[in-house]
Amino acid sequence: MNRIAALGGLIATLGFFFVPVINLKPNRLASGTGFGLLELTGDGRYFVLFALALVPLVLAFRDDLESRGWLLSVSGSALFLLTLILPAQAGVMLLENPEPFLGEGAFIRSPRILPSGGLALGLLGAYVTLFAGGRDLARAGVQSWVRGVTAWAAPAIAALLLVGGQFDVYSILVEFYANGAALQQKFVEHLLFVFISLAVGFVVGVSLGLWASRDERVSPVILYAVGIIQTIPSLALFGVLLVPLARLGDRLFLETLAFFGIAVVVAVVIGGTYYFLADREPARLRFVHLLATAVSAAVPLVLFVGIFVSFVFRLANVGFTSGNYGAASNTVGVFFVLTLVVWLGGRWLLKPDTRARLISTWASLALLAGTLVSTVVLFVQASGSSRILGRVDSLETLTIRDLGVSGIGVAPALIALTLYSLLPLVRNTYAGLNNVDNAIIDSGRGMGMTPTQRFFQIELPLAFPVIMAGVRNAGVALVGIGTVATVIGAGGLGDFVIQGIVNTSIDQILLGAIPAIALALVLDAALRGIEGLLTSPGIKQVQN
Amino acid sequence: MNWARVPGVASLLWAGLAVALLSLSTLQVNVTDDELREAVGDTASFTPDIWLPLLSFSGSTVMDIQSSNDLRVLTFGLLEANSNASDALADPTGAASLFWFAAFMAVLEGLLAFGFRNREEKLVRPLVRAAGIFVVIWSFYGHEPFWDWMLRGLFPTSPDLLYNTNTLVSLAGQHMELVVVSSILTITIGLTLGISVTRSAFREFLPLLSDVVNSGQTVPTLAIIAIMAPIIGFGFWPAIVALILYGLLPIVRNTIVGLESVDPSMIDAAKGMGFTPSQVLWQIEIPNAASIILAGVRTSVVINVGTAALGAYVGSGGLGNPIASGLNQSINPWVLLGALAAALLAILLDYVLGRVEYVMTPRGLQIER
Amino acid sequence: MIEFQNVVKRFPDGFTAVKGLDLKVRDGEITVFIGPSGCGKTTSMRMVNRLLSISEGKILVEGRDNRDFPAEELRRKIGYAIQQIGLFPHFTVLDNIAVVPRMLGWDETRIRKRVDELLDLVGLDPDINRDKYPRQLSGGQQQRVGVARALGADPPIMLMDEPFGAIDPITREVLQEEFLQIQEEISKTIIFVTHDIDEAIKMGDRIAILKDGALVQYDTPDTILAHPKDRFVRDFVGADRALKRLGLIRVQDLMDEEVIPKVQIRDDVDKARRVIDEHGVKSAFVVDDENILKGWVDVDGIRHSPRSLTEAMMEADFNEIGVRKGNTAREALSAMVARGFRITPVVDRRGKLVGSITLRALQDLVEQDWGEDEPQPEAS
Amino acid sequence: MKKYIIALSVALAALFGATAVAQDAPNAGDPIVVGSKQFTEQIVLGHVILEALKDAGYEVEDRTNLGGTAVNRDALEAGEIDVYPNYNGTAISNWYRDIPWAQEAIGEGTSGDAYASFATVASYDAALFDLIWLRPAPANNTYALAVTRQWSEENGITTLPEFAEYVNNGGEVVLSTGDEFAQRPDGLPAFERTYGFDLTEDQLIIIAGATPAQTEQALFEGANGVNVAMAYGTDGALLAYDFVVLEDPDGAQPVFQPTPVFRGETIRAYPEIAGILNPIFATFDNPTLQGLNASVEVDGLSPQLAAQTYLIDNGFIE
Repeated sequence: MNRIAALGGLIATLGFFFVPVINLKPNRLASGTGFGLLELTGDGRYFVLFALALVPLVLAFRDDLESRGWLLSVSGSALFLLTLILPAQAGVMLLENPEPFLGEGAFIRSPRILPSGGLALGLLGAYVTLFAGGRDLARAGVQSWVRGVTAWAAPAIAALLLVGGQFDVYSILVEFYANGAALQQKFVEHLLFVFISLAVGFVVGVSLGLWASRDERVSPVILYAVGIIQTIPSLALFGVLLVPLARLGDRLFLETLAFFGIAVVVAVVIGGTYYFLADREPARLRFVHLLATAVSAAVPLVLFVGIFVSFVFRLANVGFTSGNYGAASNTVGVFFVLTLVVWLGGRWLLKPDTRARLISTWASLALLAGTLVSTVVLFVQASGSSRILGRVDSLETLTIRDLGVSGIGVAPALIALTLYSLLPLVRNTYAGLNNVDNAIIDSGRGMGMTPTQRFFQIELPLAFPVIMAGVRNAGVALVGIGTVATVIGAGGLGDFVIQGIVNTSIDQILLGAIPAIALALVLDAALRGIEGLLTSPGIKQVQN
Repeated sequence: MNWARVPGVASLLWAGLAVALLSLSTLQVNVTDDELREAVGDTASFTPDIWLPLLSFSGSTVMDIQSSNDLRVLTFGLLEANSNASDALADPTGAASLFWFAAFMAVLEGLLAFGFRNREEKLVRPLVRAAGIFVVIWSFYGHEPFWDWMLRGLFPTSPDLLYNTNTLVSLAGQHMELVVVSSILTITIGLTLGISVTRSAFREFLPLLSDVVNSGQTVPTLAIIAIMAPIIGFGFWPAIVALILYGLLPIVRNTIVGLESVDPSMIDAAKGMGFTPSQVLWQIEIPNAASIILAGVRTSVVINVGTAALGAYVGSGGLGNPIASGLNQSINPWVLLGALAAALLAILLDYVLGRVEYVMTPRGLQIER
Repeated sequence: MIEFQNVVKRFPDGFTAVKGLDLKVRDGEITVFIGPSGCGKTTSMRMVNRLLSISEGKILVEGRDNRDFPAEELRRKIGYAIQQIGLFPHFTVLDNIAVVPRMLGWDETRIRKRVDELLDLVGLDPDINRDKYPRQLSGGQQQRVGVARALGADPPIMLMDEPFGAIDPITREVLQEEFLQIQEEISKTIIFVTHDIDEAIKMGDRIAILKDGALVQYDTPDTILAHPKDRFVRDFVGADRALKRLGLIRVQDLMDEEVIPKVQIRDDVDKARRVIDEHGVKSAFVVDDENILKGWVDVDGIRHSPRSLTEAMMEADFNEIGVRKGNTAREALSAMVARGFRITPVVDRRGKLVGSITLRALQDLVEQDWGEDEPQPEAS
Repeated sequence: MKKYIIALSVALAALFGATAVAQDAPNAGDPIVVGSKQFTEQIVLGHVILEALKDAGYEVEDRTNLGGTAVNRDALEAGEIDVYPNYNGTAISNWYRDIPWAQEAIGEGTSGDAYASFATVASYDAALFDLIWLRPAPANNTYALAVTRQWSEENGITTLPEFAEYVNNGGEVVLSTGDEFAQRPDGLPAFERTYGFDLTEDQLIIIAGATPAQTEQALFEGANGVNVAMAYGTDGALLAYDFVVLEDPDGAQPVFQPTPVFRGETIRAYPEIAGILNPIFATFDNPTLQGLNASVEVDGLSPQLAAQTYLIDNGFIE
């Protein structure tokens, strides 16, 4: 007996029985009246759903694995699709003449159909059933790709129907059609600040992790520090960053530049004395000295990187969202995608050190160059926009705020997100590099590999999967935290969520939430894919 | 390198804190916040006394009838306590002052460091230290003149410093209430799920569960809270539900991982010796998985502190309130006040739980830090 | 040619692992470093390719101080195989073996040729194994690949740190045999670290016994077994070293080529009796015109049929009764014990009688060991 | 085979890039960038400005829904945007709050007096930040008390004085409000001071951090006997729920009149803009704005569409 299937059927059935499937709202704001599957008027086809919900419960008791698996997959898919389709049809009928269903004095203006709990439970039940079916098929030894197809058939069809406008009656889509353009802009924004901060975080985190794994004296310090950062609530971190950044924003660029110079000098001096004294100092003092060097060097570095990155973000944001530079930004996109496709595709399809492989490598390099060039072009164009340095007339009056750094806005978001991305990256890099078998490194040395060769040919490839796992965690987390960044005016998908709360409009909330979820899932999948392609099969076997 | 292990250092630190508090008490500061001035007069000294109700009443839940004056009353009561604290120092029999507390801790740590060096310290010292630090920091939440003074230093020109609708300590109280309630529920649910799917009877549900829980992680926190709000209604409960949903992952995952990582041969041996399944679970598996499970609990609670801050947007109160309204009305002092308090609370809880985790891990499995 | 000149290794924590090591490693020989754990054998070896720095003294490689070479360059021309094999799991077998050649910038075709011949050498079918990953191979195969990798760029010198340590006894035997054969062909200068005395005796052309970072004895296995320098060495090589030594000595070293009690198959019985008498043995070997061993004749046989030798002799195949030059004394001894002879014929491949080996000779050998032992009690 | 595909794609990309780069000469003539805050009315007003200017042949760029007050203000000062709709009340209570001399200079009642407050912020902004306030709309999007039409007709109450009288005569009142409005001195207390009534604690239902949308919903659903709700003067929901907003004749609340605020440079570069926008904003009284907001908040039109239709219906654009 397959109890998972039974569970799935149970969820769906109970959902249909006790929870309203759709909710008829007299207008966008007012909360409407819910309709259980039973209350839906019209012909008996809604009972088909009940039947379908009960099917897995029955199938669960069959014994033959394979046939059970197939039946479950089929019924699950059917349940999935019908749970979406039938209520939509019911909704259409309700909307034709809503008055009788709404209470007295209901203010009816462009009423809507809000998909409700029952529908969600139905889908959940369908998912569980599909899961159970897939598991049976797996145990019956059906190839993985066949299972993949069966599992994804229903969602694919649903997607087609969605595009075909089958579900347009659902309020979330009504909302989408109303705000599509705005959504697109916010989405790009979100994508941008997640990517940029992930990229910066990657560089910083990996190098920190590297340092930690190289010097066991600093490793506790570094790991503890990033750990602390992680515990700080996102909202709080935004708040804490607000004040210093606001102050920084007021500074003149030239002042800051001067300070930067001084800080660099100081760092150089401290570092210099470190190397000058290196042998004469006692070990512990030397360690403290080393840390001091790192910190003093970090100050100007962070300052500079912070300003630079937020300026780049501003350029990118103008370039990608303003539409005036559509062609150029599209070029960047196309080049980028092509680079990935050619490079990964080459690695994946072509045998190593064959001619084709070589060509694909060169091609991807060329494309990469193309990406960079077109990006530069885009930025040059964007920097012409009044939104970059609009007010500035002379270098003297140029403030840091003009460069995009201020307490409110995207700068704190970028910094906070970067900080949050550190823990998984540092931790995984550290773990990954530390877990490389010493014997392997030793034989590497024994064969006369230089430290660089050892790092790039042995340690990095072996630690790669672990590091990538870190990148994935960080990425998914950032997409989530990114939605909070709206409260400090960083924009992104969070805007819809917050406004949705303010207007008590659940559609608007979902309009922000669903793309965010989708983005997180896609990002995760994409990174998994890259990880899979770039990991040597020699170490993949043991992973799973 | 690890100073925490050097005997006596802790007690020295405590002594230092005591001295600091003593000198603090001599400092007279101008009170700028209006309500505060009403309460304590133009100048106040903060002789922080111990202020320890863990949870205040949840001051602001939807549709719960409550006067705005209550808050004031609470505030006054609190502030009176502060203002009297200076007398308390003059006459040691008065309200327990943090100064005496720190001094006491210094002595206690000293005793533990030298007296108990080898006995029981793994159990006693971490807890004592954690408790002590918690009391000190928590007490500072109650001392508005302190925050007033600090914010005044940072924002000399700003007319409003302290959050005007609620006291910091009651906000922190609401916050703790959210965290505690949700954490208790989360832990119960998470452990039950985690344990049951690792029993042979329900093992087939394990992949399903981990699949669901993992994908749950991709839903943005803010989104969960926001979606819950219109469904459940604004206030305390949507936040709680969101907190539970979001805090579940680390606990379930770590419970599963922890239990799975217990050496099967050990379980086998136990069965061989005639343990009943429940004995195997409670005497073999749980103790050996304890450290991992507790790590999960710790993570989950800390996440909850962060998520609870977002509760402000659905009217569940907490330290997110000053941040949110500060951002709305662009009053930076409020933002900073809430942010610092929230961050402090998170770090504090993380530390305390860390010690608890360390203590509750069976001696044999403890890794020296 | 590797030469240790008063080499000292001091570790940061003050522990001195090697205290003034002095020895020459001969070209084309396997020199075994052996000793109880912590005796500094591995340390000494790892200083040769400067995986460890030398505190005092110097190590000459090919006549030059090994610190004159850049460390990497030095290591690239010294093969290196270790107990934990240390194959790169993310490289294919080919890539693993090709590591050093690639670093030396060989062109791919040459590398592939080299890899294939190496795989053949270590007894792995190139076409099957070239593109496998280490984790797809058995322990023995992995170790073979390890050796092949060490030989990758055909280095004149090889360092092997218990290369067969982690493998089950039977496979180890096989690998040892194979490696000895390989060494026959390639005759590298090899430093071979082990803690197993039998392996040392089997593999080593010379054995260096170390104790507490100092060289106790450095000599051929035979001499070490014959003349252990002191109680430590004696205990270390074990009580049965006499037998071990018999296993080490070849028949050719003991056999007597002049005095052979033999009779032509055409001679008469009296000749046989006379031969037996004058050699003071119980039996004589019977050979034909090409001096091929046909069998033997003894006094009883003569007494039974005093007429013709052919009737008196015992015919036998030379393989049954004779031993070869190449056999060990140990085998000769067991042959005698098996047939109750005091003397055993030594024959060559075609059965030609080339000499004889007597129980007395073995006795003398053993006695002489003891004899030389008694006088020196706890020396050094 | 594969290598051909690759080569092809490379060529394609290169071609594409070339064309794109060729087309995109650096932007001819900076567009007028329109920002706005993140709530419905602001976004709608932003789109009104956008549509109007676009129709008048300007190159415009949409940055509505940019961020909170501070974000827009920073963006405007930094020249990142050229214009956004602002409220005089906001400027006084948020922007000049941090400037001590301004607190001295701006007299007590100013914020409640439409003209005085406008004059103050307009002159200060022009002088200090070179920001030009156009003519304000008559609408006033301030804190207000809303009641159901039914209730107001039964008790004949349409203004706050009447409401005060009703309260003082011991009328049945349950006010649903957010804590901020209830406790800010310029919130509910200001009403009570000005019109001389006092709501006891059990006449209040305080929802922490509640927005008007929420309190209005509470009133609409009549939960806990709520019959008065905190509201903003121009909320769309007021129309949707058919509520009556009690008038505030004595200006107890700061006046929040929506007004386009431009960067000086922009308005000097295109002075005729004022002539285009002033008449439009002149038509925005509370009901009109309520209608506009409602069409977005209640009917779910896109702000852009709402603005466009309004302008077309009133013949400002074709």
